[in-house]
Amino acid sequence: MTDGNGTDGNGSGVAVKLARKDYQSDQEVRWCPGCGDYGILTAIQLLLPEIGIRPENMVFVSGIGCAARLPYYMNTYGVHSIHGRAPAIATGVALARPDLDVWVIGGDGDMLSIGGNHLIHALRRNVNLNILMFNNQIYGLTKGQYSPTSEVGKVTKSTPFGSLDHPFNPVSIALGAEASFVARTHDMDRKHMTEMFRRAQAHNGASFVEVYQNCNVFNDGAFDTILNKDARPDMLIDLKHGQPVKFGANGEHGVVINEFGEAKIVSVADVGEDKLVVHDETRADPSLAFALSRLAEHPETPTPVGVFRAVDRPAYGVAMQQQIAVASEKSGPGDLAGLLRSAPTWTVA
Amino acid sequence: MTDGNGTDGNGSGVAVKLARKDYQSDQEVRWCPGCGDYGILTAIQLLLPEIGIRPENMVFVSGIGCAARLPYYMNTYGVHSIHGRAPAIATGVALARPDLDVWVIGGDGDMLSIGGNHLIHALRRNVNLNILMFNNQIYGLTKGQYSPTSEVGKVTKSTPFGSLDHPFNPVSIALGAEASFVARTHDMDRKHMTEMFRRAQAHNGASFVEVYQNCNVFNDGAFDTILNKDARPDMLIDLKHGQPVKFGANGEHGVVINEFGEAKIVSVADVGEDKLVVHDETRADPSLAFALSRLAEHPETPTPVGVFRAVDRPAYGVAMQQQIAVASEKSGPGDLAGLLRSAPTWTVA
Amino acid sequence: MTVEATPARRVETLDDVVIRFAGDSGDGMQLVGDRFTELSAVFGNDLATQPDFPAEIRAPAGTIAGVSAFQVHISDHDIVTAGDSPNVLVAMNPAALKANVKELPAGSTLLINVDTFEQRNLDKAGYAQNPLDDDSLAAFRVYRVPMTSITVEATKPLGVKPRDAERSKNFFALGLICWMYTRPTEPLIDWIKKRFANRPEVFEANVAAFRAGFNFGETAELFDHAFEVKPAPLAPGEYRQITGNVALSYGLVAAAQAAKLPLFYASYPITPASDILHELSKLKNFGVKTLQAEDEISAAGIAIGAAFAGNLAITGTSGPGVDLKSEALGLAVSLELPMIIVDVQRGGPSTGLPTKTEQADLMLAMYGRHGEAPMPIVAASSPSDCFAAAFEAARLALKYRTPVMLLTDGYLANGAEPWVLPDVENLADISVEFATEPNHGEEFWPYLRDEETLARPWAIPGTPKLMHRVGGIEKEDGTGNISYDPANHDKMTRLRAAKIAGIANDIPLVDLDDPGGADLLVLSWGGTWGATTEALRQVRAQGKKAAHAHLRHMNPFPRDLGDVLGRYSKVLVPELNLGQLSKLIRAEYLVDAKSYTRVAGVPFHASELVNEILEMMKS
Amino acid sequence: MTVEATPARRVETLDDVVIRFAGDSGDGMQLVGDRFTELSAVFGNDLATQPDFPAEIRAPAGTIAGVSAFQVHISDHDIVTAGDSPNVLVAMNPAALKANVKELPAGSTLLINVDTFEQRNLDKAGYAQNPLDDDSLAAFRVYRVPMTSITVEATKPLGVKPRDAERSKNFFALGLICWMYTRPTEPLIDWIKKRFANRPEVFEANVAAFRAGFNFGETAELFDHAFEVKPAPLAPGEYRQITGNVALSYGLVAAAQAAKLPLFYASYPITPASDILHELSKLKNFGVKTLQAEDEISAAGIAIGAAFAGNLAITGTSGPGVDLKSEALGLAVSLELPMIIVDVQRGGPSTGLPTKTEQADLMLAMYGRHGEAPMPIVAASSPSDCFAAAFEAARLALKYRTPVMLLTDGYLANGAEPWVLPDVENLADISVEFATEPNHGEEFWPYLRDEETLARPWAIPGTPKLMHRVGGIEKEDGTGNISYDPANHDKMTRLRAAKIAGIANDIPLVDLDDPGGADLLVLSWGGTWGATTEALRQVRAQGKKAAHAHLRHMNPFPRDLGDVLGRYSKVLVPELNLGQLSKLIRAEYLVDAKSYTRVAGVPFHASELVNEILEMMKS
Ligand SMILES: Cc1ncc(C[n+]2csc(CCOP(=O)(O)OP(=O)(O)O)c2C)c(N)n1
Ligand SMILES: Cc1ncc(C[n+]2csc(CCOP(=O)(O)OP(=O)(O)O)c2C)c(N)n1
Ligand code: SF4
Ligand code: SF4
Ligand SMILES: [Mg+2]
Ligand SMILES: [Mg+2]
Repeated sequence: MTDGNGTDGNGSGVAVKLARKDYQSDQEVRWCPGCGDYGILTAIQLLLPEIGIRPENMVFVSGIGCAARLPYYMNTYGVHSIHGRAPAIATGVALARPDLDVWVIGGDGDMLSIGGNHLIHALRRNVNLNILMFNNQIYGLTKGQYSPTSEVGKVTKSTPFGSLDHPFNPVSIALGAEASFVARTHDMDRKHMTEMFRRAQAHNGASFVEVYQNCNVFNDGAFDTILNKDARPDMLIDLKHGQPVKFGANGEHGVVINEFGEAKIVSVADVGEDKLVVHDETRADPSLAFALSRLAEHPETPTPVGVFRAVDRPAYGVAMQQQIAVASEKSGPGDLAGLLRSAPTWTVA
Repeated sequence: MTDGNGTDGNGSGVAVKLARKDYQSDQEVRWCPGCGDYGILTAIQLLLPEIGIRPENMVFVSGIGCAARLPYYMNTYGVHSIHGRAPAIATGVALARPDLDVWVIGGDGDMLSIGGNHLIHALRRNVNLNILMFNNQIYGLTKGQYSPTSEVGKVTKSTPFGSLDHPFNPVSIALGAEASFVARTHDMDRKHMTEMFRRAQAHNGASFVEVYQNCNVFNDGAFDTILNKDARPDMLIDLKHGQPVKFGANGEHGVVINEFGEAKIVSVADVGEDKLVVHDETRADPSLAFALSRLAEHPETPTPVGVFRAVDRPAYGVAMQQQIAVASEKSGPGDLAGLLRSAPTWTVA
Repeated sequence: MTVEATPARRVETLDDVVIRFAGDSGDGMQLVGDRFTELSAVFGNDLATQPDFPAEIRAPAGTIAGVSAFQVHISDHDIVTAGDSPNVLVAMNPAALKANVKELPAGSTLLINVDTFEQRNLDKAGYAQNPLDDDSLAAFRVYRVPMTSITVEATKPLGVKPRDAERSKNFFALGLICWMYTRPTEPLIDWIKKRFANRPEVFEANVAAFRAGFNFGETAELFDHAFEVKPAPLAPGEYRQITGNVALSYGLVAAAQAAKLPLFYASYPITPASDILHELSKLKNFGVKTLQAEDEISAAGIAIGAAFAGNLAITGTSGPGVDLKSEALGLAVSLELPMIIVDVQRGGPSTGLPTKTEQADLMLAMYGRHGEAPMPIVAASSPSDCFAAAFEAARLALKYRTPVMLLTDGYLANGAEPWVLPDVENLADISVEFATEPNHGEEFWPYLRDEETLARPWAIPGTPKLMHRVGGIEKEDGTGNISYDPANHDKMTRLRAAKIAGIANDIPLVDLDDPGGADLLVLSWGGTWGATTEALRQVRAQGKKAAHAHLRHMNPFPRDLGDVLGRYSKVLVPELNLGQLSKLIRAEYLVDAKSYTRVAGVPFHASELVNEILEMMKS
Repeated sequence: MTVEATPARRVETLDDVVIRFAGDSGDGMQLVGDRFTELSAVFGNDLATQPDFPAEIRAPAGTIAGVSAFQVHISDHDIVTAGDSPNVLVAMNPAALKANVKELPAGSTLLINVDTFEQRNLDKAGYAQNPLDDDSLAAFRVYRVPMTSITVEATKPLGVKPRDAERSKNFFALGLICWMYTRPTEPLIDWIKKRFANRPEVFEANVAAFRAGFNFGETAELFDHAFEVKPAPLAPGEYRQITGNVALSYGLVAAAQAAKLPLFYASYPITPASDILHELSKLKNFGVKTLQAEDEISAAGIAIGAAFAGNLAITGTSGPGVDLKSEALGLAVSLELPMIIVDVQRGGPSTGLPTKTEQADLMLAMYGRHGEAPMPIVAASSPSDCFAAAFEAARLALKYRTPVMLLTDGYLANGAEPWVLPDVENLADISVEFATEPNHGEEFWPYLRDEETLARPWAIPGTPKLMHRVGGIEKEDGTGNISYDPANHDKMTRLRAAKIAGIANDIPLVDLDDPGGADLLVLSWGGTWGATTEALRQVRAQGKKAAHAHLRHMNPFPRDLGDVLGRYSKVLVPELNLGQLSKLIRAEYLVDAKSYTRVAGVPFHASELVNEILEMMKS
């Protein structure tokens, strides 16, 4: 992650404040009208000038899918790669150039189906990547097959009789994969998205953000039960570090941890405020984050959004640099002629 | 999973009890002298006659690695496939033929590195497989590179300056992947192994068993701190369903769940027996199992073995059969001539 | 009552016509294209169609990228292509006009929905000025029809809101075309009724729009007469229309029945192969098992497992997926298990042009695995031929215990044509015996081969006494035990090669179409059959002599291919790649084949092949 | 004091000798083989070695599968192979004898550790009866030496326990061989000292064993005299021994320095390529970054990312890994980024023979990607040549912004030979310029090509004003924006092909070795250089005329290859596959090349090639 001063010293000496347009490419944005991806793109493009890293120091890497088209719309460096491989390619960029700010964009199929292995390994390695997974619980680009996050029994083109697969809970699998930063947000709340993306970018190491995103063509309203305006107070649990986990219009619902370490929803009136679990993103042990992640069995039950986990762990790229620095320190800069002579030599006159 | 009657009706009408030799192939077992794999093989070959499924109804599928050689030594059907793909190939076998008892054997590299994606998807789908992962925290067959379960800083052929990758906790990742059965055992205790394998086989759906295995050539003693005879009482936490989680020669150590849902080791004397968490494999919510899995950050700390989680969920193969049965019920057996005429037809005389 | 052409009206008869419906993705062009095709099929024309989807998810309405088109070729004689270029273009908006007009030959007809030609749409299409106002369309017969407004008018009585009413304008266009080409209208109205049974208002609106279009043709002074294309004298039989992907799916089902085996299809969605998965997943009552895997490698692995377990196992994908399956296919070659890999080829390399067609995976099918890993290759030549090709692939896979690569392409997959329904009662029996007994004294040797086919026994789990292990490490000839013996490896490598090469004795000779006296041979394969065949018809129509051979088996080749090639002084190989088949036959037979290639994501035009052939005859 | 040959003793001089040390995996044969090789190198012989590991993890001691061997060829003249078969076999146990004796020509020498020839070992080796008791070894000069017991005796004074003492028996064998071939002993003793510095007891035991072996030769009546192989008149220069994998690793480091770029090597372990990862991971102080990825696909992806970011990016593997990388390599072709893929070929298909050598991935390198995805291919011809081949691969990748396939094989990877150290001060400058400014007015067009090379600009992140997006979808010529335009796709496909084909103008002409008057040309490539060269020497030694051309560039071919082939009436292409290069040149040049193939996991014997060449001359 590079530090930006929020200004673009354009040679002229006069510092010019970066603006949204500095991050917008000349390519026409092409998603279906009404697609949730538009809102996410906007949130990103409005946030970046604030963060102030110059466009040339940013790289957006994606796989294939509707979500994965996003890099084309960013006036940064970008790679629209192949299906599922973005986390690997981005790892190469980030490790080759720790000075860059590297973002990974993809859908639920791209990152959890074909790309699942690269994702979990990037997370455990803690490569310095900002990974945004747009979860619309469907394959959009290929016109509507179920995805690893689709609920059981989902009727799609490839499952006319309903799907049989138990879905992944993206937050749970990320935590199981030793992720150091895990958050969830949704395309209906730009303010919240912006905050999550800001946090993800600021985190050293791999940050994983699940973004609930509406595919209004092939899976419209997948998140309505929790996201429509009236439902939200009772269905969205906004996690806040250091605060008791409460929700509801008047905070009437809360979350407690039972004797089995499970997060349970209770009425605050019944149990009393002090029994509520106080959220702590920074626990070394991911158990609390994991327990909270189970509240969203599927988006019909109250669902936590916000930062589940944010702990410090050496970023892979930094550690890699250090090893090189230490080695060069110890053995001096590499001497090729010497290297060739690292085995016994003899001379023929 | 097939039911066996434990007898081999060899045409003669006389029922012959199945014995170890019925499961031993004629191939000479070839692992390094002293390898932990020998003990695991023995445990399996001694257990199978007890379970009594006839050898011809069993299939052992493996990828590539030392562990993956095991199928050659079983007088059953077997596929020694390619690196990482065993869970996928076994899925094909199990879904094509739900009547068979299918086992998947592989190492930590085979299943968590190159094969990670197939493993987590087999687990979430709950395909009826008995998956045994021999975890020696090293690549044995390729002569000693670190693996996804190797501790940070491990010096190996490919990491002469020490590895940088934060390892996976196999039990945690399996739980994060929605596994319905997860257990851990080790190659030093045949009785315990046998019990875990028996449970795994009996489970409907995907069962995942992590087996700590000593590679005495490339990673000797990786588990000594917890497995050597004197250490075991204080370092192995034997999980027992329905019982408080206790360990130590005289049960002096115990495990409690704190207010953050984290499993913590305590002195029973200090907290009192009744504060200890009572293990329950069958919780619908995997949070308890996950919390317990975190006790084994790496095998220097007291490490739980036994069954972490065992819950009922429809096995994929069964559900698939049902869909077919229902459809045939509803639309009658497929009529090809009719199918060809599912679109308007016209006749040219 | 239904619309009837007044007997009085004058009607001009045509041999054939090529119509292209073009509009915005949202305008329902594929739908009306399909309807018109079906009407014409039932009417008895021969026909061929070619849809052209935008590659974008859904590009912004009104833009060029958002244009969706459907071309249909109807005729009173046997045809083999959807036509090089349309005689009639229906353009629902400026973008549709701009995107398609350049392919229109002078003199052809343009039906334009003038309502859409206002500034916003012209800008989106990138028209500096309105093409209706300048003479840029002078070369065409242009009909300006206010399709939207008339549709809205026609549906008002039904109380449909204008915004909804507009949606029916595609049926207006269809009605107009149906009048122009005197199509029967009842079947269409019945279809609308069925389709929108549970949405009566939509049904009524569409019918009203359709009739309005039909009547517009009838009453407007615009058209001095209509046309007709008489039924074609097709071979007798029961026909239906079918696309390549559906035909392929049915071919697999037929093969499974003929082999008396359960069908297992494992796949990961990818354009243009996904529809095979969609189609087969509907057929649960056929006992068909389908699985959407987590990726292509898994799908290939699942198929291998299902094959080992005794199913007819198939995995289908397109180029990128074949890349990923390479290692697993090498295993399948080494395990010598029956299995089919379907590659619906699309534009490459990499993501390339996902919705376009190409033939550039032939070399991948031949050589896309490390080591010596030969595999038979079968290629389909037309949409309906995908049925027979799939059946043949299954026959070879089962008989020779080998993975077989089945090549189709985006054009075949989505294109449609009439198809004489095969007699499913008399499908060839392609069933094979599972091994049931030890084959070497008391022992079972999994690699003890059949002398004739060199196929190894297929012993499936559950069979007593035949327990065995197979793997990717080199196996001892016969026993199948791991063997590192050098001589054995050389022997097994040559045995695997000989087994596949031997298939040449089990496939038909080159089907050669030579009018006699030709010294030029056109050698084609796969999806270019239609364009090549049409080109040769035109060449011969000019009294020129040229022979044609079209290949179904790409590996091994028919055993007489070398002789056949030897008989001609000139060999032309047209391909939608940079000359892959041509390389193979040059290497195999040392013939100086000339390759004509185009890699534009679209089928050949018969005309360009005609020119090429005539050129080559001159030289 | 050190052991000295008594001046008096008789010594017979030989031109060259081939010695094979064979024993159990646990017996340390590779170690003594290496030692003997180094002694001979420093002594000034020319030499070549060929280790032969068991494929098993560690097969049971005493079994055939557990036998590990090391063959070394030393001579007083320039040699190019490790020798077809040994003149001297050291057999440490019955299994070692059984596994190797069949390759021994009559009259050769056998040094047998008789202590191990008791029943248990004979059984394990599968000897019905003791070969020392029957006449099965009659054809050889057999020396029965109680190596174990003498070693134990010799080390007793040091108070070493017998079980430990036995371990030193390999040094006894080495001592004996050193006496037989009059090698200098000091360097060896110094080496033992260094190696076991912190385990004095082991050091002493090994030295004692070594001396015992040397003295045994000196004093035992067995041998009537010793031999010597004089130094070879090698080209002057500073020499070292090097294996292919190490040479390749150093070649990459050298290329990175010559290109002034950081080196990034991403790989997943696989035999026989793993040592490249091991070697490079030691070089952190060279700024070399290495990453052990979760699989080969990831490794390829990481390399692509590193290349985009401006590093010299390499991913290395063997056949199965290349299969898996196929899709990613297609992306690299489409992105037109510089990158190297190393394929250390091993026996295939599938897992095949992991520790054996083969040349069967050439077609995979050429065609193993869907669509038209051409890639340059460079092949190394000897262990030390891997250095130059790696450097050349880097030069082409950087200059033409393309992935380059670098082919070596298991034989080159593990084989060793003396190597004249290159002058690293004067390495060719292969650095390229990153783009720094807009190249189209105010805009930056990532696909605006260099007219001469057709390479596109390499603009790396961090460069102001050059922000751009690249992807696998077809790109508009110049701008690189997504384009579905048919004509553009055809153009880009041909441009990508032309760029690679154009490299032919930037590589050397065929290096043809023709003594004059030959009408037979032997065309070889890659790791068979040694055997082919030796074969031609032998053929010419018989006064016969034959020409030899060995290829380094497999795609594109040298631009004069067609002419060269045309000059010979007979072309023989020997390959360790079923004729892959021969297919390529037949297709390209329509020459009726005859292919001679062997797919046994082992290098060619010069002798078999000699026979083949002579046969072909007759015909
Ligand atoms: C190797 C490969 N396999 C399959 C595909 C086809 N494909 C493209 S995107 C996609 C999945 C899209 O779903 P998702 O990742 O959730 O993204 P979304 O479109 O929903 O945003 C698939 C299967 C491909 N392009 N490459
Ligand atoms: C595609 C592919 N990549 C790499 C290899 C090389 N390889 C074989 S086994 C293995 C890993 C072995 O480690 P593990 O899976 O832990 O098994 P173990 O030997 O430790 O039992 C590797 C990298 C291979 N055979 N195939
Ligand atoms: S298909 Fe769905 S996800 Fe894709 S662009 Fe359209 S609405 Fe968005
Ligand atoms: S290398 Fe290790 S794991 Fe493999 S067989 Fe030897 S001891 Fe066992
Ligand atoms: Mg999605
Ligand atoms: Mg391991």
